Amino acid sequence: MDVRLSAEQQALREAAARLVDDHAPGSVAELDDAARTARLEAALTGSGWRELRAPEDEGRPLASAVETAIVAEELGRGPADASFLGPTLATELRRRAGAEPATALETVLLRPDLSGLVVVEDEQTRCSGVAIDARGVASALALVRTGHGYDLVGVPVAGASPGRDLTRPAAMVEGAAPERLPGAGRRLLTAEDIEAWSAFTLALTCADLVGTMRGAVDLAREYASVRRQYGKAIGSFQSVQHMLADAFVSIEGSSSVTRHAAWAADTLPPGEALAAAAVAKAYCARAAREVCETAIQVHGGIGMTWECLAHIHLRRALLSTQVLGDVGANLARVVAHRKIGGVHDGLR
Amino acid sequence: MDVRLSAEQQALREAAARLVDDHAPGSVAELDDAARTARLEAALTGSGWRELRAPEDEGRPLASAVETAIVAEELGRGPADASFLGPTLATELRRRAGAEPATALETVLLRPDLSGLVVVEDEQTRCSGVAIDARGVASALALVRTGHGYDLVGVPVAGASPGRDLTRPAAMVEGAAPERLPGAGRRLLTAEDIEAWSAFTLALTCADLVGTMRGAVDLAREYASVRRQYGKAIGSFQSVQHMLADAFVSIEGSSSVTRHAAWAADTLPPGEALAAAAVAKAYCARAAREVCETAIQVHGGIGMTWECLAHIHLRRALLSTQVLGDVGANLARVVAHRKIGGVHDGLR
Amino acid sequence: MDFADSPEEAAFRARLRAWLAENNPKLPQSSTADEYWDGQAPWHRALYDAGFFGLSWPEEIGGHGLPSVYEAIVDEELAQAGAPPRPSLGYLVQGMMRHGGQDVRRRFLPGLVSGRERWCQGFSEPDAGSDLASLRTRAVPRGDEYVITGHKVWTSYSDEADWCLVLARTDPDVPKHRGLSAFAVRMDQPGIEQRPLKMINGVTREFGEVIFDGAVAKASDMVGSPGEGWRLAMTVVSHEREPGELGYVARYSKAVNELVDRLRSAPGRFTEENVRDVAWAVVEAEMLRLHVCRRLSDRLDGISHGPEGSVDKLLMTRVEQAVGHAALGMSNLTGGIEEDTWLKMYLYSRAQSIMGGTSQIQRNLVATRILGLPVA
Amino acid sequence: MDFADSPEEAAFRARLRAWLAENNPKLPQSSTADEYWDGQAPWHRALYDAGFFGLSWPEEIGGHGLPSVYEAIVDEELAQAGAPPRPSLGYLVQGMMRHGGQDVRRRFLPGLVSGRERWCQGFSEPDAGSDLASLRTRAVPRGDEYVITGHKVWTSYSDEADWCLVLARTDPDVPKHRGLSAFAVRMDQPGIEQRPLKMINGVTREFGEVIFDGAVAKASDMVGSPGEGWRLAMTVVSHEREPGELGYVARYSKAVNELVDRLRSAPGRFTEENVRDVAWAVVEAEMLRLHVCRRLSDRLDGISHGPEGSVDKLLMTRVEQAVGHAALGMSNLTGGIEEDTWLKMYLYSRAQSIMGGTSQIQRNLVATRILGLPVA
Repeated sequence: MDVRLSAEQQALREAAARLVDDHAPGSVAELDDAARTARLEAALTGSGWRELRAPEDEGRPLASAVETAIVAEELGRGPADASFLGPTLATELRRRAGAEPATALETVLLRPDLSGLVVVEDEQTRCSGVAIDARGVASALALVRTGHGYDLVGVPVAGASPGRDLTRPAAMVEGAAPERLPGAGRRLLTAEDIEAWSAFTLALTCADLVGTMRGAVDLAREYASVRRQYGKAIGSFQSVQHMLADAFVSIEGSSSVTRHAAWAADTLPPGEALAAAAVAKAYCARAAREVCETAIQVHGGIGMTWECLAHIHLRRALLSTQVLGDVGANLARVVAHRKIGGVHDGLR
Repeated sequence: MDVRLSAEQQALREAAARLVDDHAPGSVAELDDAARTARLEAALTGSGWRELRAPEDEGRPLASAVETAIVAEELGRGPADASFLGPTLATELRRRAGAEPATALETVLLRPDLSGLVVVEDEQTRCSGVAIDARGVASALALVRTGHGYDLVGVPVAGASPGRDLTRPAAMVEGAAPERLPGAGRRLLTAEDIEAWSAFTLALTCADLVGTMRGAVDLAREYASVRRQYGKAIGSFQSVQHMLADAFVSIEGSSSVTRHAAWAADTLPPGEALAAAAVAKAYCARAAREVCETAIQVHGGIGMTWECLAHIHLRRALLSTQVLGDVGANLARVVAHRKIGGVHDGLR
Repeated sequence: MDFADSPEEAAFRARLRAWLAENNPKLPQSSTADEYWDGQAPWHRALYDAGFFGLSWPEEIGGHGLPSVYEAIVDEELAQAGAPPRPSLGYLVQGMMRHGGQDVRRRFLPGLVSGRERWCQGFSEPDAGSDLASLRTRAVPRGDEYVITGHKVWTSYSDEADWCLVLARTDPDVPKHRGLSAFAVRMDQPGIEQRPLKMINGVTREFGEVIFDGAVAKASDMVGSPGEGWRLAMTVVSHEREPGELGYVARYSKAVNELVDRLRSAPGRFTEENVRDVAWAVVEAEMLRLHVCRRLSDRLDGISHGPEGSVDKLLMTRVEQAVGHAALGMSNLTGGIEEDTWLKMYLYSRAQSIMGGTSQIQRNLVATRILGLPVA
Repeated sequence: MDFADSPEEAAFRARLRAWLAENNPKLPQSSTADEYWDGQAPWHRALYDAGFFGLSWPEEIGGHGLPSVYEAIVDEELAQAGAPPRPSLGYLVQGMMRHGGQDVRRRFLPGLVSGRERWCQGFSEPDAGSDLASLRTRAVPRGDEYVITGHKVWTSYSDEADWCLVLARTDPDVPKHRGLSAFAVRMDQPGIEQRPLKMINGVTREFGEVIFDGAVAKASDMVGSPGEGWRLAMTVVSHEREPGELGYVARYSKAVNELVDRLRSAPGRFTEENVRDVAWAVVEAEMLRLHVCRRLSDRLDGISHGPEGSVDKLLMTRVEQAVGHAALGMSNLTGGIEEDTWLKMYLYSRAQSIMGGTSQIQRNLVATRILGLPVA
C-alpha cells in the first residue's frame, strides 16, 4: 500500500492546475467571454486529457481512473467551462465495447433525472433524455438492450443550453432515433460492464465535487481575508473561521474517499468498485452542498448576487451530485451493499 | 386565539419552579441525598400535582394538559427526581376508563422499547415490560384486549433501579400476572382513547424535554460565564456563544410546538391530537439531544465527568425521547399523517 | 391559552376564505419568478381593499385595529388557499409609526399600507452590511432640504418604488451610530439611478441598487429627529426579523403544501431522503406557525419587543432552509437539466441566513442580549 | 498510487490474521466497560510479543522499522477479527523519540513499547484545559532531583501506570509557554495520590486525577531540555490527534461491524432513521480508514507533521460521533431501561470533541495555521 500520488500523477495535477488557472473564468461575466472559452477549449483539446480512457494495447485505457480523476478535480476547481466528464464517460463506454473512437466530441445520454444511462428496448424505440456536459458535442451514447447484453447506440445532440450548471450546459434529447455505431469488432456490454462504468462515473463526479469544493473555499477564504466589517477582516471572526475550517475538513475527508473510489474503479470487481464509489459519492455530495453553502454564507449579501462566483460552484456541485445519484440514492446503495435495509416503513 | 398562559397558569409555573428550585438536586452527589429526595417527594405530594388528571365532574380532568405540561416542564428543568410522568399517565388512563383512583402511587407499564403500553391478549397472559418513572410506585397499569375494547389491569412493581435516567428510576417487570382493578363502573377503553392518551403522553414528554433543555442550557451558560481560559470567560468566545445561542433558539421552537401539542391533547380529535404531538415530539427530541450535547461540549472536560450535572440532563432527555417513540418513530407518524410515505426502498 | 378561533375570529376566517376562493391571483412563489413582482402590487391593493391587510394596525393609518392574532389567521388561510403571502411591509410600518412624527405618519403611512404608494428601504451599502452603522451615504442640509449622495444595495422593490426610506449620515463628527438620520426620498427625481440586483436564483426584481447623486429630500420628510436614524433602523430591522410581521408563515406553509403534493403525485419516484426532508419541512413550518401564534399572542397587550426577534429570525431561517433542502430534492426529477421552481426555491433559501442580519449576527445578539454572555 | 497490498504486506496480513484467529481476547469496547482495562495490558504484551505492535517504530526501541502503512493493515485486521485496537501509545512514543535524549529514549521507550512498563500522561489540570500553557504544577530543583507539586486531571490509565510523563513549570519567570519542562515520574512513590475519574458512561479506569504533593523526579529523568516542555507537549498532543497514531480505525470499524450485525439480527425492528444513522456510520468509518491510508502513506518518506493533525482530529470526531449516534439508536430496544453497551458507546463519543483539544480549538488551528485566516 502506497496511496501517494506518483511523481507523474503530481505532474499531471500541476499541468491541469495550470490550464485551469490560465483559462477558467475569473468572474461570472467571463462565462460569456467567447475568446476565453475558445482558448480553454483549445488548451483542453491540446492536452489530450479527454482521451485518457481511450484504449491502448489490449483495450486497457491510456490512463487509470486515478489520473482521470486528477484532471476532473482540477477542472472542477476552476471551474472549467469545457466538456470533460461527458466525453470521458462516452470514451469509457466505447473502450469497454471495443468500439472505434468517436470522430467528433461525444457525450452520454442520461435519464431525465440523471440517475443512469438511457436504455431502450430496441433500435426502433426513440430515445429521450439529457445529454450532459454537451458543450461542443455532436452526439451522445445510449444503450439498446439485446438478448445477450447491451449495444451502444448514438443519438444526435444539438443546442446545449446553460441550465442549472452554468459551466456545463446540457442538451435535452426528445424522441431521437438511435443510430447503430459504425465499424465492426464491437462486443456487447454486460451488466458488469455497466456496473463498472457506473463506479467510474461516480468516482469522476466525486473528483469534480472535490475540485468544486476547493474552488468554493478558495473563493470564500480570499473574500474573508479582504472583506472588512467592524474594522477588521471578517476572516478574523471565530464564527467565520470555524465555518471555513469545517469546510476544509470536509474537503479532506472527501479527497480521501475519492482517491480510493478512483483506484477501485480500475482495480476491484465491479460490485466492490460500485460500493466504494457509493460510499465516496454519499460522502462527497453531502459535503459539497454544505461547503458551497458555506462559501455563499461567508460572502454575505454579495454571495446572493448573480455576479458572485460562489453560486457557480454550488450549481456545478448540484449537477455533479445528481449524475448517477445524489446522497439519498448512494446511501441506499450503501444500505443494500451492507445488507442493512429491508426495514418496515412505519413505527417500530 | 390567545395562546398566552393565563394568570393562573403563570402562577402554577411559578409554584412549580419554586418547588424545583427548593428541592431538586444541585449536584450529582445530591442525587443520593435521601433527606432531600424525601423533602422533594413530600413537597410534590403536598402540591397535589400528580392528581391534575384525576376526574372532576363529568369525568373531565381537574386540570388541562396545558397545566400538566407546565408542571412537567418545570420538573424536567430541575431535574426533579420524583415520579410525576408515570403517575400522571396512570391517572389519565384511570380517568378515561372511569376507574376508581389508585390507592397508592402507580405508573404505567410500557413495552421494553418504551414505544407504547403493554397490551396482553387475555388475563391469563403474563405481562413483561418496563414500569417507567417507578420511584415509590407500587403498581403499573397495562391493557388487556377484549372483544369490545381494552380493559385496564395492574401489575405489581418492585425494585426500581436507576437506569439510563438517574432521576427517574424504572423497574423491569418480568412475567407478572395481570390483576383486574377493583371497583365497578369502569368502561372499556377504545382505540381512540389509546390514541388520545398517546397524544397526551407525547405532549408531556415534550414538556419534560423542554424543561430538560432549559436546565441544561442554564447550567452551561453559568459555567461559560465563570470558567476562564486564555484570561477570559469562555462564554465570551464567539464559538461558545453561538453554540449556546443555537441551543436557546431550539428551546424556543420546542416550547412553541409543545404548547400546541398540550392544548391539542384535550381539544382536537384524537387523530389530530396525535399528529400535533408527533410534530412536537420529532422537533423536541431532535432538539433535546443537540442541546444536551451542546451543554456537555461547553463544559469541556468537566462535562465528561460523572460529577457534572450535564449528563444527568442528557440522560433524562434520552428517556423522555424514547417514551412513545423517538425522532424516527415520530417522523414516521408525520409521514403517515401527511400521506407522503410509501416510497420504495432502493434507488429511484 | 387557546389556539382555537373565537366566534369573531371564526367568522372573519370564513369571510376571508370565501373571498380567497374568488380572488386568488395564483402567483408563483416570489423566490422563483420575476412574474411574482408583476402581480404583487395588484395583490396588495386587492387584499387591502377587501379589508384583509393591515388588520392589527391602527385605523388612522388604514389598518383595522384588530388583535394581532388576526394576522395568524390571514397567514393560515393564504397558505391553505395557495394564495400569495401578505406583503412584507410591517417592518417599515412599525419603524415609521414608532419614530415618525404625527405629520410623517399621517402623510406616508396610509399610502404605504393601502399599496397606493410603493416604498423601498435604502439601508445597506456595499461596504456596510453587517456593520450597518459604518454606512457612508451622506445627507447634507441645503436650505429646507437635504442633498443625498451615496450607494445603497439590497434596496427592496426599488424598481417599483415611489419612495425610499433612506438611512444617511447627517453628522460625520459624532460616533458612527449617532450621526445617522432617516429620510423619505422620492424616487422619481434626477440624481437617483436604480438598477436591478440579480440574485443567484435569477430573480431581478426583488432587490435593486440605488445610486444617489445629489438627490434631494425635504427636511420635513425626515423620519424621526436628526440623529435618530440608527434607532429607527434598529426598529425596522428587528421587525424585519419577525416572521409574524413578514407574513412568512403563509409562504412556508404554501411551499410545504406544494412539496407534499409533489411527493404524493409521484409515489415511488423519490428516495427515503427526499421523503425525510419533506417531513422535516412539514415539522419546521408547523413549528413556525405555532411560534408565530405565540408571538402574536404576546402582542395582545401591545408591542414590546427586544432581542427575541433574533431568535425568531434564526427559527425562520431554519424553516426556510429546511423547505429549501426539501425543494432541492424535488428538483430536476422529471424535467431535465433546466432550472426549475424547486431549484430556485432552494437557491433563494440561502439568502435567509444573510438578509436582515446574518445568522452569525443574530447568534451574537442572542448570546449577549438574551443569554447575558460576556461581550468578547 | 495503490491501495492494494504488496506481496510482503499480503504475507504479513495473512500471518496477522492467522494469529488473531487464535489470540483474540474478545474484550468489550473500551468505551463501554471497565473490564476492558483488565485485559488491555495483557493484550498489549501479547500483540507486542507476537510481533504485531510498534511496526513502524525503530528497532532500537522495540519496533520493527517497517513502512508506516503496516499500521493500517493492523487496524483493518483487528477490526475484521473483532479484536481490541492496538494500544494508543503512539503519541507518547513520538513525543519521547523526538524530544528525549539518547539516554531517555534508551531507558524508557523499550518498556513503553513492549508494555512491560505502563505510562500515563500528566498534562491537563483543572484550570488548564484548552489553555494548557497556563498550567500550575511546579517542579522545583533540589539537588539532582525536582520536587513536583500540582494537580493533574485526565491522566490516562493512571491507576495502572508505572510512570507518568508530567508537564510542569520549572521557570515561573518567563512567558508561560517557555517555562515548562517534561519529566518521567515514577508513580510508586510517596507524594502521589491517584484517584479514578468516573466518566459519564460509568467507566472509571481510563482516566484518573493525580495529585503530586512533593513527589520527586530525577533531573536525569527530564525528557528534553529545561523549557522544552511546551514543544514536547505540542508534539504529543498533535500526534494524539492522529487516528493513524491512535489506531482508532480499528475501534470504529469494529463498532460499525457490530452495528451492522445488530441491524441484520432484527430486521423490521428499527426505523428508517436507525438504518440511515448506521449507513452514515459505515460511510464515516470507511472515510477514516481511507484517510488514514493516505496519511500513513504520506509518512513513507518520514514523519513530518504540522497542523493537519487538527483536520484529522475533526474528521475522527465526526466518525466517532456518527458511530455514537447510530449506537444510540440501537440502544434499549430490547432490554429495558438499564444502560447498555450502545448507550455507553454513545455517551463516550461525546468526549471525542473535547479530549486532545476541543473541536473549537482544532477549528481555530485549521483556520489560522492551514487556511491562513487572520488571528482575531
